[in-house]
Amino acid sequence: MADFGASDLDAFRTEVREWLAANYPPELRDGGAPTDPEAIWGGRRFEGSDDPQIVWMRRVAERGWTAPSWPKEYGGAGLSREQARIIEKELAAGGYRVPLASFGVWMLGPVLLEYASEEQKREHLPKIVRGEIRWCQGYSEPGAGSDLASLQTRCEDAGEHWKINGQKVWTSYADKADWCFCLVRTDTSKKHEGISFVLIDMSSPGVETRPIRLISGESPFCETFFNDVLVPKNNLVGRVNGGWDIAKRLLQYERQNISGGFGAGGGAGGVAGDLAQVAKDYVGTDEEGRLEDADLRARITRNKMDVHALQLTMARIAAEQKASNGPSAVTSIVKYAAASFAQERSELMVEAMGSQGLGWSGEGFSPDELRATRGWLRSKGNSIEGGTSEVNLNVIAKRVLGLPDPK
Amino acid sequence: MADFGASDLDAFRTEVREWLAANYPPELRDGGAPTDPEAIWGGRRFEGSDDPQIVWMRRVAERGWTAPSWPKEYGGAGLSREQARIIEKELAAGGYRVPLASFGVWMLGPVLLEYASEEQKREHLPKIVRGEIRWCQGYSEPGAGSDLASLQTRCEDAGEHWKINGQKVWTSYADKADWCFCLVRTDTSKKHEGISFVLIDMSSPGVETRPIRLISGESPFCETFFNDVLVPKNNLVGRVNGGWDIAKRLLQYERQNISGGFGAGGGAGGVAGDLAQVAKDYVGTDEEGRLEDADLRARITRNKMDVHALQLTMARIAAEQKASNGPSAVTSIVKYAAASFAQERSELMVEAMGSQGLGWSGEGFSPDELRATRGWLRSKGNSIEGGTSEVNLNVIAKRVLGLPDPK
Amino acid sequence: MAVLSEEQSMLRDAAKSWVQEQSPVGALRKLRGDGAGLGFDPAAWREMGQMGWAGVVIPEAHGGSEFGWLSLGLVLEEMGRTLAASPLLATSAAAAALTLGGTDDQKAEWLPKLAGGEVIGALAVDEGPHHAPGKIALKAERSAVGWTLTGAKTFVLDGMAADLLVVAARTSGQPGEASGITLFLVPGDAAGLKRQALKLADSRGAANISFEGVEVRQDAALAGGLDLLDQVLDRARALLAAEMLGSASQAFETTLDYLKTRVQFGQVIGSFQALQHRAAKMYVELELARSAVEAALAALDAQAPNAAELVSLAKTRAGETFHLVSNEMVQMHGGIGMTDEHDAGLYLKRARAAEAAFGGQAFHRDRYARLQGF
Amino acid sequence: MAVLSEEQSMLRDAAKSWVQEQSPVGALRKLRGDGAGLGFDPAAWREMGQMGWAGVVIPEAHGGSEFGWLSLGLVLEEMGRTLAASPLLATSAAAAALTLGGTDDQKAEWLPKLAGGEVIGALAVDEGPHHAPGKIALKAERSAVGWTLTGAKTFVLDGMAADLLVVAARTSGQPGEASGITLFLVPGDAAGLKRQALKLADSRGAANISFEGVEVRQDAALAGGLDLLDQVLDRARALLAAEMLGSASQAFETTLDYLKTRVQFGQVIGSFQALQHRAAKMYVELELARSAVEAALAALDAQAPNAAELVSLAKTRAGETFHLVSNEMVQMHGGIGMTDEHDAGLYLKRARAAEAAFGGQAFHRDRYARLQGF
Repeated sequence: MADFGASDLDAFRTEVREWLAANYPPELRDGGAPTDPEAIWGGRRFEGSDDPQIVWMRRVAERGWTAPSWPKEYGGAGLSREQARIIEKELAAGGYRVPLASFGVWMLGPVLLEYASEEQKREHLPKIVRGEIRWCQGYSEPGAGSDLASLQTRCEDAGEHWKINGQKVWTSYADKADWCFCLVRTDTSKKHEGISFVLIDMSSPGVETRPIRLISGESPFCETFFNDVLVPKNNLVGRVNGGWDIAKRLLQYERQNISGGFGAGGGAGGVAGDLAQVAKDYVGTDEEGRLEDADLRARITRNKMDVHALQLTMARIAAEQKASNGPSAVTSIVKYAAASFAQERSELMVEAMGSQGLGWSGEGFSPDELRATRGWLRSKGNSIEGGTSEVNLNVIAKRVLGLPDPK
Repeated sequence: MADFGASDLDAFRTEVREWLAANYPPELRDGGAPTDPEAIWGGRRFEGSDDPQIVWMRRVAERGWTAPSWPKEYGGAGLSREQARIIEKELAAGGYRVPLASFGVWMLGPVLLEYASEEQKREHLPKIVRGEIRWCQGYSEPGAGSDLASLQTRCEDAGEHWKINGQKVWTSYADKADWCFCLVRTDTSKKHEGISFVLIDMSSPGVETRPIRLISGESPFCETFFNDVLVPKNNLVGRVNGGWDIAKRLLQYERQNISGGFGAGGGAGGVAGDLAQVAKDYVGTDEEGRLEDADLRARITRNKMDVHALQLTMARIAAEQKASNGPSAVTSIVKYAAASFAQERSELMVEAMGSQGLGWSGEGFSPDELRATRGWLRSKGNSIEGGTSEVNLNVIAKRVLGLPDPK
Repeated sequence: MAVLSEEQSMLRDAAKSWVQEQSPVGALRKLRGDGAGLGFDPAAWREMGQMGWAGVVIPEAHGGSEFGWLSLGLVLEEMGRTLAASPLLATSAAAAALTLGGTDDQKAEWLPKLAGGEVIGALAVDEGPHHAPGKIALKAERSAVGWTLTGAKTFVLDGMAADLLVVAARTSGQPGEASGITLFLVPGDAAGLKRQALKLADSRGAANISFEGVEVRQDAALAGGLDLLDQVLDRARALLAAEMLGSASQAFETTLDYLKTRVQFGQVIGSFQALQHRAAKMYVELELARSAVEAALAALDAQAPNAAELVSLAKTRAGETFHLVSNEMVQMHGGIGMTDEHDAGLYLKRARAAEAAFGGQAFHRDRYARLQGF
Repeated sequence: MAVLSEEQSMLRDAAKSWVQEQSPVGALRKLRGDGAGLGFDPAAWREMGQMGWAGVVIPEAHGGSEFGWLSLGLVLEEMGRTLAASPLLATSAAAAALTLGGTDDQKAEWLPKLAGGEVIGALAVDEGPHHAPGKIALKAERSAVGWTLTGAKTFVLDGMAADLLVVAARTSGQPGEASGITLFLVPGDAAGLKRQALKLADSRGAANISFEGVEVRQDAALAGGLDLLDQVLDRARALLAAEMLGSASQAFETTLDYLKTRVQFGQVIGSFQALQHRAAKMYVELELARSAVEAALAALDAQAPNAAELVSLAKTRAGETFHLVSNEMVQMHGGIGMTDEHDAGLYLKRARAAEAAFGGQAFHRDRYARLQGF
């Protein structure tokens, strides 16, 4: 990577800004024509599509800017972290749609870069950058939630192939994904040391997905079944029984990704909007302009302050990491705090709306009200998915605070 | 015990009321002459005293009413539970001073009745009833707090006597007590099965007490040291190494006793007074008569509701126990809830008083204010003494809810 | 659990076995799928009527059993366990309005039908998203035959099914004033009365109802203003608190069972101390809530002077407890608790809807304080 | 921990080692025993003056180092760790009043002496048990030479030691009105000024001060009313929040050490999951508090428009965190934590006193909401 100075970065910023302005499809401007909301995830389904969102993704990908810091030989742009951040900021500042949302870019790519063979990198990374293949994550199983390493999906040697049998659960968008990065058991006599990391084409015979309906009515997750699924031998990443290290590293990327989304006090399921303003609209104010319900006002204020303190903490972590070029221990608190504040915010949102925040569908409720109800329900998953809050607290206690296990 | 009907109980109530009125020393009426506040605990120090409080204790004790339900042969009055409760209620309703406060009556006596030899009962029980001997409790040790059974005070066979060496801590009023009921280790090879229950005369050579100064400035507890203290063989209650059962039974009586004191939302250290009124006096009210600080008002209201719900729970437990003639599982929550509500009440009391609730001594603070500060500090012990809140929660989880220990 | 009379124990046991057999949680799922709009199964309601549940708080003279509010609370607690749907609460609250504020003629006309379950009653009080009995604006104006009602009511529990609506209206003064409120008996089929069914997250039946110049006779008015309304509401609140206590108890027990069976890291998760302490704290809350609920119901039976205070205490504690337990139910079940297939979501949704109905925790904390002059 | 400049790191390290060596917790115990009334050790204060701490927020032109509020916060955080007693906070707040509202003459007269620690300053604001800058009643009336001050101030931190008092007084209007407030510089030896030392639970120095017709010159007034007062108070609040953060951090670390060494039931108690989770939650609170405190101090240095909001956030979170941690410190230590011999009680007492000073959590939550128009 080139070593850029401040003035070089300014020049780069100008270049990015101009390129984005020149290449953004006019159909997408100012809210633009409705396009398939799934399109930003890319994948085989969109091959040959002229959906302007897909056009936009291809243009950005062509420059490698969907994964700007990945090496050029794998389709990235080979840029520095500062440059990558400039692209991110310019995209947000200019109000451009996200070119590509991708578990491949966020989670799989980084571990492939670290653990995969040269052949595997050349095969998979460019397709990720170009949004040609949409990936899903085959981790959790019905009996293996917080205790991920107790997973039971079997992977047996079948000569030319691996043969895979078992069931995954909580596979995000498995019904829409093209490939799956999957943890499987290659040795039943050991726990952590019997796990391998394999890549599975979801169009293989024997793969079946079944969407799970959540309490919020949505189905972003699936159950995924593998029945005698044959996978080419070279789709195993790293060494046989060496998958747990890759799994853990990938989880780090996942957590960063989940935590990153919480900055605005939202989190999956949270609805946008100023909680204080919603409360004023639904509850009313006194002659001094304060919320009429003083009890609710105090609790909303607490939540606003919680979220504010968390935002300051995330800014502090970024500054510390930049200064030290290393991870900050404080990162460990983000997921836990973000989940609990986002959940409380959602609770307060429906409480403020009163009976209007309890609708499910049909007349009598505005779209925002229905979104608030469902968002509140969806937010209950924030403290479960990607590591439960209980596991987060265990990790803080043991790894950060150094408290011992019981003898 | 006689089986009394309702009309008999009415007659008994009249009898009690008349006797109390006739026998209450006139000096004690209407606040009366100041007497030694220690006097209600009785003991050797007050032998021959003509303090009216001691006169009052002796008169009540003579009828066995200091331990009304104990058998007559041991100095009690042999009355039924209903009758005993009538005496209690009439004493409170008439505004009479407590005749006798006594760990002997509350804790030791009941276990002696169950576990002691006839000789031991005849020796100790009547002196307890008459307030002649003040007892203290030798349980906790510096290394044995919540884990009481890990106690190390050695008790060795020395022929005619037991020889005792070790240290107790948190011995309430050990510096004022005449005798001590004490847990000692008679077998070092076992944990629970190596503990015995012995009675020690505090005037024995080798006994030393040292008051512990608390954060509230008071010293109600002592460290107690035993150096080669010789105790007659027949001062061991029950069988050698059989003390743990007695210890646990006594703790039940202690917890009942501690919980009983929390009904009014007080608890050791809590100060009297209506929290809401104190807050109004120190914070002020708005035009509708509500506390000006809405945030504090909501929190005080929560605490008042907590205390109210606990009072209702205690009334329910009493009704259930009366109806079923057996213990109620709900009793398990009382100590935990009472401690946490009492502590919160003390916190709110000093918060309401603002800087006036932070005085330690001297000018600028009223006696009530200073009491609030020290009461707040003292209340921190509520969730530690007589079984920590953590242990309470463990007990609820395991014994009431049936949750298992880890494998 | 309060000490019960023999007839109360029998009623409770009968309710328990009927509910468990005839109206398990699956019954609510079925109703939800049907989307019939009533929010309950009319056949089940007929059975409840036959068992005399609708008459538990109605005087014997008018066809009820007069067992009282604590007794009815026992039934609702059992129904709460399985989230059993019925207009029993709403009907009993309407009956209370008649019993407390009706003339002999009004009582004779309506109470026997309510007691048998032939007539379904409901309370129409609120007009906005929050419970606010003081803010009633719906107008009642004198007319040739009696009164004309104009305005709209929101979130009327069992408002779609109701044959008889008890409507709080303003005969004078401005919203926010304590005087000028009167309760009216309005038949469900009155001209100018329009209902809009609400599809709520918890699948309970409710409606928004508009009154476009609804004419009622002179004798449709009940005697008593905001005070009567408050007494009627307190009965609805206490019943709802009892139902919530039942729901929360079941949610807790289901969770406790899961803690005892789910294995992670080679251990039953109920052996982890952090979860044990959280379970123990839920138990503490449940027992405190039970004491408050039973005391409130008993105080209504005794017409105790502090009944209002106890009702606000009961509704608050039942609300806090159900809030806590329903959240923990999802969290302690982990992923499975997030699925629609599991019951956790049903309890969670019911919790918030029941919290909001007839005043949430914040409303009742404030009311409790006001009643104590604080 | 904020990213520090080299000079800030040096200042922090110097403060840390001086405090640990020269002013451990034992120093406060000694002061408490002495009961000298000042609440700090004059010799220690002289050393702090020599190290330049009193000048950290004073402009270079007036003898200070002008390192700024974040820098001074680092020093106070270190002092908070051992509950080190000094009038540094009060003196720096008085200096802020001069810097922000003083004329060149006033600055030239006082700032160099404050910077060197020769003059101790203090803020005299509140007049009742609760922090209420809006409610100032102490009267300032025009006189022949300047102004006459009449009234009383309560709970003036370091009020016994102060050589220079910054007194908030009312020149017009009624208590509760925002206009009509002026800050006055009053020498500690002014005639008619009477001090009463307060013996506080946390052993910090404080006084009630009465002004019985105290005469000050025309040029004793600072420029700026309630706004100036608020800016000065925000500096005191942010410094106190930094000190509280240090105290809470030390209380937590001491408790964590105990969890790692105390054995019960054959286990180190820190291996019990319920305690582990509570410890982890304290860590979360501490880190959130740190972010808020550092952001508030940095905002004061940058004169950011949202500084007031950040200060209220910082004071609230530092207060909540110290409240929680000081309670847990006692509870997790069990019996030993209840003894005067152990430090837990000292942190507990300091926590509540610091929470109340310059506005508690409830005050600052309300202020934060008001600043956002809520």
